Amino acid sequence: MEENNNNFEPRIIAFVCNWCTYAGADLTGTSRIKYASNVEIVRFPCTGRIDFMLLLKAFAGGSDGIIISGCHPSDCHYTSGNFHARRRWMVFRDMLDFMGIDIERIRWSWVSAAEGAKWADVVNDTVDKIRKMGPYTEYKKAAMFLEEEKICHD
Amino acid sequence: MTKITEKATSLLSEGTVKMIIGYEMGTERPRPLFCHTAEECEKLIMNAECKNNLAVYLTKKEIIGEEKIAVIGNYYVVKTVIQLQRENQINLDNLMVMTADENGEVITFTTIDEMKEYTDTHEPAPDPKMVAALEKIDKMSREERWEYWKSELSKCIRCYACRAACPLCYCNRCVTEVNCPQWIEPWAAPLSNMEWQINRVMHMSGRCVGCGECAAACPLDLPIGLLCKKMGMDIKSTFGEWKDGNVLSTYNIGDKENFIK
Amino acid sequence: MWLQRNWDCNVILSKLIPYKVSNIMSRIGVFICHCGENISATVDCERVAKASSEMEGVEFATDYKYMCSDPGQTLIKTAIKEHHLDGVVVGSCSPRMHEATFRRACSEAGMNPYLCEIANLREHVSWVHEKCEATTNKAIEIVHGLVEKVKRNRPLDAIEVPVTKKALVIGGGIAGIQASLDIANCGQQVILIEKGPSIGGHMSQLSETFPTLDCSQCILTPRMVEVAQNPNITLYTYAELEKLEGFIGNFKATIRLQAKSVDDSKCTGCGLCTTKCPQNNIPSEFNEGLGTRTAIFTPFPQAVPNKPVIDKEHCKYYQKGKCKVCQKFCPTGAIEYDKPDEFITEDIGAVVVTTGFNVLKTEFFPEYGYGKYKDVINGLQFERLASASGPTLGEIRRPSDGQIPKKIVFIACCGSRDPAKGIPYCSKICCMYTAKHAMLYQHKVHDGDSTVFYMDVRAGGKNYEEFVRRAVEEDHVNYVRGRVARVYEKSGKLIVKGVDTLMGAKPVEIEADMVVLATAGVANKGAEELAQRMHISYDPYHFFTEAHPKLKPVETNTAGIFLAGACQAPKDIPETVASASGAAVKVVSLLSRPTLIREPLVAVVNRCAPPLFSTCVGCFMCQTICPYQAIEREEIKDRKTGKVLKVIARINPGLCQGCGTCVSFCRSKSIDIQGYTNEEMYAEVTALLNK
Amino acid sequence: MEELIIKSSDIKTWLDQIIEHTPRVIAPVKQGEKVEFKSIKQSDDVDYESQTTVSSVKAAAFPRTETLFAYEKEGLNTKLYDVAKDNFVETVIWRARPCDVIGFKPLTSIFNWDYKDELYNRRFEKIAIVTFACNTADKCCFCTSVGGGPGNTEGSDVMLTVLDKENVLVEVLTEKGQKLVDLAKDLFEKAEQSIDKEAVLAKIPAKFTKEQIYKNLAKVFDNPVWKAQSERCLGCGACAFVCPTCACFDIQEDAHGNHGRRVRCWDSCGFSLFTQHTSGHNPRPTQATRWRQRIMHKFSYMPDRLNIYGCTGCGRCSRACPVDMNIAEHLTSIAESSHE
Repeated sequence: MEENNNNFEPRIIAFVCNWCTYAGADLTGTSRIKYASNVEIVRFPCTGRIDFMLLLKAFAGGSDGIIISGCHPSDCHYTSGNFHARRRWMVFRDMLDFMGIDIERIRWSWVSAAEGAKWADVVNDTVDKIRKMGPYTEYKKAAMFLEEEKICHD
Repeated sequence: MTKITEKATSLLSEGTVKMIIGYEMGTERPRPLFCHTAEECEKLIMNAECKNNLAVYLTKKEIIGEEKIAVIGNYYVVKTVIQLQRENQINLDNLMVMTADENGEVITFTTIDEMKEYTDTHEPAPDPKMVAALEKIDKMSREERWEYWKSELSKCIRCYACRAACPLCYCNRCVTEVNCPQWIEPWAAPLSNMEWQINRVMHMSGRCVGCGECAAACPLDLPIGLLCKKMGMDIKSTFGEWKDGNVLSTYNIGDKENFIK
Repeated sequence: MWLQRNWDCNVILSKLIPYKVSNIMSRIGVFICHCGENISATVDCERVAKASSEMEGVEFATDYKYMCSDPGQTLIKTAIKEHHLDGVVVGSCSPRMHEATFRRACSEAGMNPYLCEIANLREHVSWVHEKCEATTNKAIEIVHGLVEKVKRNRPLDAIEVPVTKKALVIGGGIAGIQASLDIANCGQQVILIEKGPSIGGHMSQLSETFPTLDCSQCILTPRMVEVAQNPNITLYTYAELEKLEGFIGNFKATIRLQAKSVDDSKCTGCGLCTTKCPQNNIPSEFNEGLGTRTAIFTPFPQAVPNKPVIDKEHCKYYQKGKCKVCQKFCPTGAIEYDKPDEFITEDIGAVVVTTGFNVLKTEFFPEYGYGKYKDVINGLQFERLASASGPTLGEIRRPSDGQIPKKIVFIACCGSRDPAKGIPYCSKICCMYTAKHAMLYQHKVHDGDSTVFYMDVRAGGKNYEEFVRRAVEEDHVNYVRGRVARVYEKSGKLIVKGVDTLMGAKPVEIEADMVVLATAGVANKGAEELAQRMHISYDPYHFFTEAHPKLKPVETNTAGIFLAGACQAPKDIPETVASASGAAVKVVSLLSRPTLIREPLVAVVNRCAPPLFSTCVGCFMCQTICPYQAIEREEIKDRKTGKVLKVIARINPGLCQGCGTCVSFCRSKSIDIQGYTNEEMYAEVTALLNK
Repeated sequence: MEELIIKSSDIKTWLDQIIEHTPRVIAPVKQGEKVEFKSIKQSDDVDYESQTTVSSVKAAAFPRTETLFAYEKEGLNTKLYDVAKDNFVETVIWRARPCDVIGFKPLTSIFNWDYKDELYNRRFEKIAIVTFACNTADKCCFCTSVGGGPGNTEGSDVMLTVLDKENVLVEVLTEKGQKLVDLAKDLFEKAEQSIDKEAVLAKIPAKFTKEQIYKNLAKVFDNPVWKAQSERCLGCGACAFVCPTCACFDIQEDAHGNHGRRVRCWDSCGFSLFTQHTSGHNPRPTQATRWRQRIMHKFSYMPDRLNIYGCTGCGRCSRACPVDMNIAEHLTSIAESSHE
């Protein structure tokens, strides 16, 4: 389990909407554009559906980085899901940053169904960046608390 | 007889209301008081030390019952009533909202607009201690902030006094009580404590009236009030003044999105 | 080992307990497709299948060359039956490709189709990664995530919604007429409402139509009569949509019937009243202000219905309380002054919006003197001048002095394609009608001289380019490529100052007798409010937006509401009619079904035992988040006393489109969305990270 | 056993010795405005000013969250792991208060009532307690009303009483205590025969007796007094979590795919969910019934079943309560009532 920083391969979870980014990533495939395999895609109906807690669960579960992507503004299949999501992320990001959670590890993006190449770029960029940042151990460590049991209240 | 007592006594004896929620002096500081009879009104007080946000009781059916009641609360009680009304949680036909000015004169509100006008013009000055604490955190690096919050929130025993004292945490079932899936681990541990606070603050975003009762209720004095305060400031600077109280269920096509690349 | 180190556990209670969970909890089948070599060339499909078989809850796992082929589907069906599977994960191409195929296969084998999930191993793995161990590992992890999700999937039943077999068409222009007739001719009921006193729309104002130059009214009026006579069509003129509630198949429309002050049932349409009305100097809307009408009027002789209405704004009686001339002369006593507006509600299954467009008016072009000079007119006004039924009976005469203009200038793109004017789009119809206008002018004024200033001539369409060429070559219309800077009057002439860019931006000055502006086509006034009333979306120019610009050109984002004609964007007649027929087909196919079957991927507010009833507290903050107004209030009442015990949110499954924004917004997690439940998504995300 | 005297200036040296020889020393530490028990690494960290800590010291033997066992799946087999109980370390609790220490008695009774709770017992047997008698008390203290007192030695291994600025009385009460004293023998000298420590202790007049409460509780189960007393109660768990005798816990699953563990964590009868059934029925549907349970449990059910009272009079619940539910005040009214 000990990560060796020299050849560290980040694990990244991508939260994407069904109509734009998932389809965009399909297009990346049909266009046979290669990208880093560190990312795993979870399909949601809309970015508005993505619960902020899922992001934290991904970090706690061992994800080193997160990609969130959906339809460009005004392109939402459901008219306004991405607008609501955007606003939620604005508040959430500020909150996380204030609490010292590393928001640089979360990549927000709009990738349309036509932007297969952009999807590959987003993934490659993020993987490069997270690879440089190293594993996100502090969050995972906080998830392990037994050491805390040995003492009383600290 | 103080004016509050006078007013309360007449309301009860005339049968205008069934109960009055106000403040009385407690062991060390004022505490909530429930007056059912005119005699109990003798104990009613109102001063700067009356901090409890009495609006927390207005969503408790078992306390307020079905009949008309009155609440004599502080500034934040009035502000909370406005928000509770927006959120369909209270029936203003069955509720009299009052406060008192520094001379002990009772101010009675009959409409939400009156309350809005009052809250708009009487906002208390921000607590300098809190401002200083926020400035201190702002100066920290991200890693320092993480360590700070981790160590502070590790102390949390998850008694949920912050939730219980918050008048806007009125859910029948809190997200911490959902176990399919277990969004937030219900036991006290550094990460689950942090996640609980993140949830609490996210759920308060745009709704929080800033009474600071969450922090005041914390038996361990954890700086959780800073989280709400900071969130409130961020929302104010991004979305403007506290107006509709529902920042997260509305949007603006022009919301800034410089973080989305 | 890892547990020991991290969690301070060191005594192994029992060394190894053989404990096969799969037999107890779930029986999932995993099917890995090679897709020929598309997947197997980079992913070790056998290893994926083997690893899957060891996942908790997986009863059966295999790989096969082509899962989507008949034998592949049979393999799945057989496995479902033989192994009593209660969930299936197919590792194959994108779910956008074959999800429906595999779900159908599962359904045919007796399994609920929503217990089948697709792991995208082709578009998201084999086609985008190199062949290596990490790629296969990724495939295994994706399958694992979906195995955990599918374990929590619940069987779902398609939603059935009843359908009211009646359509509402809003707007009685050619689009509305066409859509109404097409729907009615398929045997369905139609309610057609028109804001004005007659149907016909802009097309009834046109003189002749491009590219055939046949008379507009001659082809339109028979259709208008057909509408009036069709037993399946109920026509309400002078009527507007007040409110639209409900959802696809089950709308409730409230229609305001503006008081006409004339009882249609008594009026014979003799027209005597219109000849007697003393208020006879009102600019006629039908003639675009170039003619006049009376206060009690029918807009044009062939109007349908051909019965007058009183324009209250101009009627002497309504304004001053004295007159009643029409009532005096009416032989049937049809005039009724005191009747108020009426409201009717109709149950509707589908709506077609055909509210049309307008052209930009005067104030917009101060540089061209429109509004200042009587002889600077717009295209629609020219149509009236050229029309045999128009104020000049088809002769081209100047509005100012009735003289026949000898020199005429047409200016194309007035406003259109001009971001500075706020209209960056092309109005599409102007090039063609300007050519037509020039041609008509040349036909009527043989010694006339016509010039067209244009930016580009856009004549895409059947016989369109030929039509423009004819104007230039046969009718000798002078086409000048360039913009006009100014139009001003000088000694009775309109001086048109422009440039000819094909001659090296040479200044051109023409002393014209008349100037016709091809002003931009714009959305109708009030389009925005109407869209909001119906909860359909519109673009920045207030044209209504279609659900998909290519593949759903007549649908809106609100199911059951369709669009046709120029309310979407400027369109010419053939295009308008085509879209109207298209929308009509959509409506008919909707109304011809006994019930509507919808995917059950909708949000649901939880319910539980009393005294809680639901964990929803009824804050209704989710209402503003729903793009479909699908969140309603539901009162939970005491069965005996009828007392309201709790008010909670309810999501109308007919309206919900399943975006799930409310789900992640709800603080108490009282809303969940079928097919993407909190439990399912949580399990998938955590499983991706925990092998 | 033995009464000794130590100079107050030598206490630090003694504690240093204890810290050096004990893997874990827990003592009150000031954090911001509040004082809490913490594991300390140096004697300077100890706070000697405070009356009591916010939380009781029960967490030393009954942590707020602890693992019961863990499991791991390997292929189709599952491995179970027990908690490494042998790794529980020797612990000294320093500057506990008599009301803290006496709390371990009811806790031990609860954890050995029908089931011997090994985790608690194994942790508790490793604990030695150095108590400081109370020279002062605050408005919330009422130990004397429930049978305790500012100098009560029950449960302590060593009790220290500050006699004056220089001298501190050391009562060595158990063998464990003797061992602690032996770590720095030279610092202690024999005390004179007649030291009256009561003279320096805080004076806390008794407001009622626990027997009175027990007697009266038998008559008030359906009395409106519970509603009246609990009206302002917010239903949080602060009182239970800081209480030295509250032992209710919840058992939870910490599952992570192929591995996980079962976890025990504190719970509180003040939460409405505490007694909520799956059916939706809640036998304690209101805060009044939950408040009644809290009082009844401590003053009626525990004496009945375990022959011990569940309150040490430390007053922590009253100090922690966000709405000043002063338990002594409420108990006094029950004791004084004649609800016949």
